[in-house]
Amino acid sequence: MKFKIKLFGSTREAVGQKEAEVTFNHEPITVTELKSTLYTVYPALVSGAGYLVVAVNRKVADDTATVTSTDELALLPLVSGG
Amino acid sequence: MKFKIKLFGSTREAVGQKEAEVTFNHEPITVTELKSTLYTVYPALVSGAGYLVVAVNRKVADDTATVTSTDELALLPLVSGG
Amino acid sequence: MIKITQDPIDVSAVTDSVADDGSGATVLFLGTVRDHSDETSQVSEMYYEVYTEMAEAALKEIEDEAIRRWKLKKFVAIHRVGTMQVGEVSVAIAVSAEHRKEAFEACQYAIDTIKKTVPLWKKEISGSGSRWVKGVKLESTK
Amino acid sequence: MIKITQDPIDVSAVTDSVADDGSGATVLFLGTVRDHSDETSQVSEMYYEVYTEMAEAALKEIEDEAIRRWKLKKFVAIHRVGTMQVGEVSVAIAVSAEHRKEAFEACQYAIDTIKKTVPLWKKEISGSGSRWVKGVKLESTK
Repeated sequence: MKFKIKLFGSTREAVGQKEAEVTFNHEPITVTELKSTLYTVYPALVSGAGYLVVAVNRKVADDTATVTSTDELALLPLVSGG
Repeated sequence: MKFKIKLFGSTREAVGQKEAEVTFNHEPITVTELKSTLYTVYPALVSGAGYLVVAVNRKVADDTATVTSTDELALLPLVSGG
Repeated sequence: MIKITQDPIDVSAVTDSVADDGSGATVLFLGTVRDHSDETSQVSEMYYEVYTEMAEAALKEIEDEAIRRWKLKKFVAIHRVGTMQVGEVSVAIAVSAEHRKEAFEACQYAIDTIKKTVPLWKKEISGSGSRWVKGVKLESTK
Repeated sequence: MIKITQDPIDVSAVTDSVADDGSGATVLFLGTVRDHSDETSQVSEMYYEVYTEMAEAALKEIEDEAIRRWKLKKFVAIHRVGTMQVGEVSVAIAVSAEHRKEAFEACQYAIDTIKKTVPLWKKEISGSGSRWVKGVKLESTK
């Protein structure tokens, strides 16, 4: 299954794409699995790994949350609105 | 000497004048003396005596402050600006 | 800038007047005439009276203190007097500062202090009569 | 009312939109682009990026919580995205309430929470280059 992950800000710039894509041969997967695969496929993400947050269906998700390929996924760097 | 005292708000309404006037045969006088003479000459002020403040030259004055007939004097009821 | 005026307050002009390229935060406070109060269910208008010369001096002290204490970029406070209808602005305070914390604190300080140290009196007018609003004892600006 | 927009924010319209006959206090916060930052002495413009759908949901939660907690009469928050020049308004929040304490607290809550829970990113552009502003880890709105 293909998982598409939206990218924003410095993370989008580091990867050079608005969306990342990773493949798993099973689902659901945990957020932790999703993140480590992302870091393998996109080494540019590794430097920011400590502060990246995964959003699932527009909500911040814990590392233990599970996701499927139909969920809306996003990888969010440190926010600075206002 | 004549002392003129500006009146405002409920105090102005109670007295029915924008300015009170009291006479002393000496000066300076204390704020305490000024107030008690005002209450004698204008009995309408007595009911609010507990919360009236005297301003001398546009500053709040203590009861022990002394004033002369050339000072700008005002008797100020509870304020409610904003 | 501080002002006591009989005229309606131009809120946009107040906000615009504190714009500053070095400021990241602007806070505006507006006091408006409510259609009711704790004592009166249906207020129709409000009459404000002022001891102008003393009020201007007190407002100036609030301005100076706010600018000094919170290192404001700009400060504007305008209090209107006379008769105002429900919804009209009686007081407008705008401040700009580098960061939001200072802007909020300074603006709140200004309105809190205006209510204690500026000689202003308001009278509530309703269908059933009028009454001077119970206020607080005037405090020294010192 | 909450909104994410590419267009310049009409500050007068924001302020006017929270007017309410039952309100005695209106507080408006404006975040504006500064000509400098802690890291950059001369900022020329700022670029804001947003995860629109999630940002709208987070703003809506802030609105609901502010109205509920401080019994606000009205609440408006608009965040602009895209490229803005120094002095331009990036965010405007206006609230009206019966009394000033609630209005100040609710407005400050809204901007403090926007900075933590709304997915927005800003990039500072200066003569010497550009950099993403160091922010904070996104928090859940729950």
